[in-house]
Amino acid sequence: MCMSAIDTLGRGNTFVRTHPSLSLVFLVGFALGVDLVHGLYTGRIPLENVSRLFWNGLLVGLILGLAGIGLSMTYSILNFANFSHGDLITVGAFSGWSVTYLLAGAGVTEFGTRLLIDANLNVTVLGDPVAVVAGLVLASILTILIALVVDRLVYRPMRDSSGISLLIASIGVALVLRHLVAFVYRAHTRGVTGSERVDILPVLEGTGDVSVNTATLMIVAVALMIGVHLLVQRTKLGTAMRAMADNQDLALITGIPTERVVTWTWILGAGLTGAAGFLIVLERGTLDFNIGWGLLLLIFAAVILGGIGSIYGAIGGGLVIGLTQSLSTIWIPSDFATPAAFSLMILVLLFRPSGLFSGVTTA
Amino acid sequence: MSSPPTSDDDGGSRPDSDASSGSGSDSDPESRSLLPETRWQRDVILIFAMLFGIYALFALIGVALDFDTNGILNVLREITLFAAVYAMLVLALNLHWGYTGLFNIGVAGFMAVGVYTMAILTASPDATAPGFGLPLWVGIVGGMVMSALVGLVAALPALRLRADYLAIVTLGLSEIIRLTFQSMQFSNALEDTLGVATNGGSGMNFPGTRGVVQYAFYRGGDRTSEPTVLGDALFGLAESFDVLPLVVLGWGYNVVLGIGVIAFYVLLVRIANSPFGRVLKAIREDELVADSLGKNTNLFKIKVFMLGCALMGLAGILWQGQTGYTSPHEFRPELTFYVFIALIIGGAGSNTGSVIGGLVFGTLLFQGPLYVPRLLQEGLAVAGVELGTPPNTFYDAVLPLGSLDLLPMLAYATASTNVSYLRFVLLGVVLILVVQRRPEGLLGHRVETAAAVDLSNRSRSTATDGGNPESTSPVDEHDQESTGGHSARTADDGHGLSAVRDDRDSSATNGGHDE
Amino acid sequence: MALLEVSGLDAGYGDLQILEDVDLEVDEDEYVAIVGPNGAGKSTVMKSVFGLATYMGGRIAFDGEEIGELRPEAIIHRGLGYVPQDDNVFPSLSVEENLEMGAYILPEVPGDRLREVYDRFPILEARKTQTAGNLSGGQRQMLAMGRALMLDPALLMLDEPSAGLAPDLVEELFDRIDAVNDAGTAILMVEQNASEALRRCDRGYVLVQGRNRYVDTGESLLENEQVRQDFLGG
Amino acid sequence: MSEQAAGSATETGDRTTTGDESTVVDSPPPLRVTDLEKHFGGITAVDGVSFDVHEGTLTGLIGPNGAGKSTAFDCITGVYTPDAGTVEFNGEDITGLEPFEICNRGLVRTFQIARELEKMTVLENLMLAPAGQRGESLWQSVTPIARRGVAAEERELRERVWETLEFFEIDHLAASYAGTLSGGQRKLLELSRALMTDPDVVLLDEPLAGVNPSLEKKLLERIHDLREEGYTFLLVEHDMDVIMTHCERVIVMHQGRKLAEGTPAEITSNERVIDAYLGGEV
Repeated sequence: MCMSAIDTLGRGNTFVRTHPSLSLVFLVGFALGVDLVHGLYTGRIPLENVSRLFWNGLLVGLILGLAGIGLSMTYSILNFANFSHGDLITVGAFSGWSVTYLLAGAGVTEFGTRLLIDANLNVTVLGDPVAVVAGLVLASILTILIALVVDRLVYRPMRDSSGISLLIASIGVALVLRHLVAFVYRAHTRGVTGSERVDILPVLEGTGDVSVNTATLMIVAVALMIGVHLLVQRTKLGTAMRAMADNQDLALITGIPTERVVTWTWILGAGLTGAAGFLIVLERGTLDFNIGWGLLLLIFAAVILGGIGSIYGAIGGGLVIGLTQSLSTIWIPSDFATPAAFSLMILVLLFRPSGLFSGVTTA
Repeated sequence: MSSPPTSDDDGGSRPDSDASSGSGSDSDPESRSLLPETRWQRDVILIFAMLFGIYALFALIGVALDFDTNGILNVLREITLFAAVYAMLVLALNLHWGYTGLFNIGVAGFMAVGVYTMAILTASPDATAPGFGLPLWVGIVGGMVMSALVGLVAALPALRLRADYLAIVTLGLSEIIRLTFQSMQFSNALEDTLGVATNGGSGMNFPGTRGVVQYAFYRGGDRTSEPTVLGDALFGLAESFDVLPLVVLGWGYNVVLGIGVIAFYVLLVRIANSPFGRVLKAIREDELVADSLGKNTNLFKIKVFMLGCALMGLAGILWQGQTGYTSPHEFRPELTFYVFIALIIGGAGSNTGSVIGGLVFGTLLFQGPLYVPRLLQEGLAVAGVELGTPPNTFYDAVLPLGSLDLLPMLAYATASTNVSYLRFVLLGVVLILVVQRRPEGLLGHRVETAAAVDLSNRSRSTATDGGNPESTSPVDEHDQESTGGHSARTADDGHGLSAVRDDRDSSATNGGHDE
Repeated sequence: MALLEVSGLDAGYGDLQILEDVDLEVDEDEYVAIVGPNGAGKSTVMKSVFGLATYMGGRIAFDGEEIGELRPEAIIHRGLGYVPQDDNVFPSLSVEENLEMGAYILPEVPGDRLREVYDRFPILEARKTQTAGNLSGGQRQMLAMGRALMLDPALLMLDEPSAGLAPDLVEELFDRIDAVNDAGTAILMVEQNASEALRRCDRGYVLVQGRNRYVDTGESLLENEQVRQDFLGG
Repeated sequence: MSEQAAGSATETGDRTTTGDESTVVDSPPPLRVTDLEKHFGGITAVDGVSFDVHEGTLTGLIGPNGAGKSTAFDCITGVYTPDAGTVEFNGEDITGLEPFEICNRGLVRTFQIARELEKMTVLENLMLAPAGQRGESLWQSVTPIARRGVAAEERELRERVWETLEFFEIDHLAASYAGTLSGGQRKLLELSRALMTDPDVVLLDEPLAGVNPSLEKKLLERIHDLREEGYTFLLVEHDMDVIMTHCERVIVMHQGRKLAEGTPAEITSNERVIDAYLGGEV
């Protein structure tokens, strides 16, 4: 089985080298770039539009990247595509914002409506910094707890199963998580941070409207990414994770306690995912129980683009997907922004399955 | 060793009675004449037994809920619809995943292509979302062809992708398809170029396959006009039982669906029991081996992908054709997962298992939970307890738990939308448990030999030519099988349907199974 | 009492039995080689010790304690190092990180051990920041050995260390193994390069078709005409 | 080729290669490998290997682990495309063809680690192999009238399959899943399945690994029987005994190159070979 996978990959690679389609893809990208520059130069494409789209794409990309790190880690260390990853985002978003609402609206509205994020509070970072920070932290912690429970109940008994069995089980987990959230919080879409974004940062005026919420998202996302980078590159645990992604069997006979590393993988991955869920709401302002599921395929796209197993790949892939989705609307109808991102993912899987940035593949 | 449920293929020498190769049974063929002859016959009996068991259960539910005849018939009509649609979809997916090992999770997308193509071809040119106004059969064929063509596009990556990557590619493709049909911009573009439209997220109306039934029952296919002879007879008969014409019409459509299921089943059993199906299984087991034995595996995979997608398109057409309205929301990826759950429950690799999986899923798991709230209400009412209006929020339902008052939570849990959430939780749990505990599903453990004839039944004349003492081979074979069968049985105790176990007991060809 | 005692070992993979009634002992500081024709089951002996093959019977004891049920990290902790034949480095980790992983169970990376390993294999220190995937075959073998030495094991098991190496590298590698042994680590080596291994070891086992055929000092095995026959066939 | 597959039930029995005696001396050998090279990254697995396999012979390919035998096999059978060199089969250049194309020309292989089709019965495994079966066409398998022809062909194949199973004495396992067979039985299954493709040349990759002595004897007897019938075998094997006692010609590979070629006697007395095996410098 493994042999044939390697064979297929091997043949796939030779195919890439000889096949002209890949060059065509790059050619198209190049042509679009030239067209963009030309459009900007002649004024056919307004600079303002492009910078707004770029900014948007960057934000979405950061979120996708942040959420993608966790998916990439579990994909390479536990060897399966986790289809419940999107719903971990949902869990993070709901649990975190419950906490924020409990703190932010204390004494203003009823406990129950705050717990279920139904109170109409215009939470902003400047207005309720403590509540936001506490929500962010709790979003991570609660998501970690859920992920560990799921691992204990579902994935650990199946450690020796094939990646496909685990994938199918994760579809079941996705259904359970999402609809439990729906059961508790109901299905309606709620405005969470209010419609107005008042806190425009004065420093950044003129470069487009940057709300404090947006700025927070960027700062936290980048900080978390740097944190993960340090953890994975500089600590023994991080090294062990990379070692396991490289070669599970060798890790075992080298004396790395693999089960413990798996637990830490969930903790790290789910923590980031929960935080990403919280931050997405900060940026979007709205929340419903499909929020994570709707992002799942885009996150897969990001992870695949970057090369499964590489956290930098996930970040880079997230940015590419975010920007593709956003900037593609310069040329194609906005309805096709997401299909364009998916198409890019499919093309990468076809012609460069190890990812654009050639991360470590694990099969 | 299920053989096609038609008798023409293996002439008179049908040797399919599995037991025949075992000792004893040959000596006394008369004694078995009352029992089902072959595995496929037993399978058909099994399917119908389950169907009627489920009918009985739902009829009881209807009685418990004080439904009248029309109400009960309508409940049964509805569950039949879901059972049939899922059975067809699962059979098609079984061809991809169960037989060939192609991990396609884009089922919903391929269905959408079929349905929308059919809708565009057949919708009236004057409708809100205008179509070409072509005849029904053109729409059906066109829809299947288009699904197959999109399947071809998806098959090309299937040639060399790892299973998990293929899953993501097909899911991505299915989402691209759904988002395209959801796009108003796409609809407008269609209208500008071809003069047809899909109406984006609002969906579109089209004549639908239910028209077939209306034509059979009413002159000119119009419900306001005179019934046909058939319609007249059936409506008359129904009236004597106080059954409404509308219900008769609904059951008429179920007949169409039933024919669909039978056609799918026959087709797929024939594929399964053929050299073609043998190559598919070999590809699933080890593609390099199939390749090294001279099979052009890529060609087989392309054919299978196209055929399976065409069938998914057809199943979609028959499903949405029941209402004559379709919208992109019907084709969310969840739909694909439902089909997968049904397939895994039934047992990937078994066509009979696929039908049973579709049946169990569509009725018990998908429709069944929706009756729970009303049953609960009825039950509590009998006990003299009033459930009351459900609390508005989960919080309001939890609070009374502190004072040990379970009723508000019950009421909340059984409020209609909440029941549907809990149903999905249940589906998820079932999926996880099946994958963990019984990955082969109900029937996936069976040995279903891929051959057009019974392989164990070699003709005696050539056996002597072979220079082997005639008697040794069958005896050896029997010994081997009985031990194999025994170990499989012990490993399996306590699982599955008793009918399945009976089946295995009498089956001589069991070489053990895979856990 | 021997450091490693294997007695009556039956093992294989799945239902395929490879080893039959294999006995083996390694004393402290001893240098033992297992040689034999391809497919004789040499590597399976080592894999059985770490539970990587299917155990079918017999006893494996290290330092007087049965280790059959222990998890690999516990076995390693008791002083048994293992260098598998292929894929024995983490390709995306740097050389130093690879070595650090060898001491994962210790709270701190033992600096003195790292120093010792670098002294023993200077090439590793020279390349310590490079990723292991870029090393040559010989360097990988040294890295894998270095990693196994990070816990200062009482016994180091090497599975075909010379496989695929150029002849001049083989010589160098064997010299280093000698040095490790001289420093007080017992060696158990599976080797296809029988003449080199038997020339250097204290004692050799010849394994043919999953059974012990001969046990003797390396020198006498090397001179045994029967052994040559076994390798080249009757 | 394809029509033959459906052919007579006694195919394996009376099959002889055409013109075994009358072959013109300079006609190409069934299998000719010339300057074959295969690299993986920086590693050269096969480094310019050339050899011929002559008609009706049992030729052994030996060498220490890592000598490149299996890679050479994979290059010949189309699993890998060689980086340089050619493979000719019956005079035709088959370099770089897909495995199925090579098989359909009459060159079939077995695998070192038996790759039985686990969840298919032994019967199915064998029924799969014959080339060009009518029923491999989708429409013939499903349309009523054409299906009769398919069934008829299946009945004929079934006889051939049973005979093959009897020949290898695994007919008692016919209805078992291949995955439940023991290691040795899997080897027999692989060989019998390969023969069902009706090949001219059979490449056996370590057919005796993990096979117990009595089964090994049986397998070798079968191979000899088949060779008598005109099949040509190329055999990768590490059991020197087997190679030396059973092969007419032996090719020795070492570190990706051909080290020696000759009769078993020549090979046993070749110092370079002895050194290669015992690990000395070559």
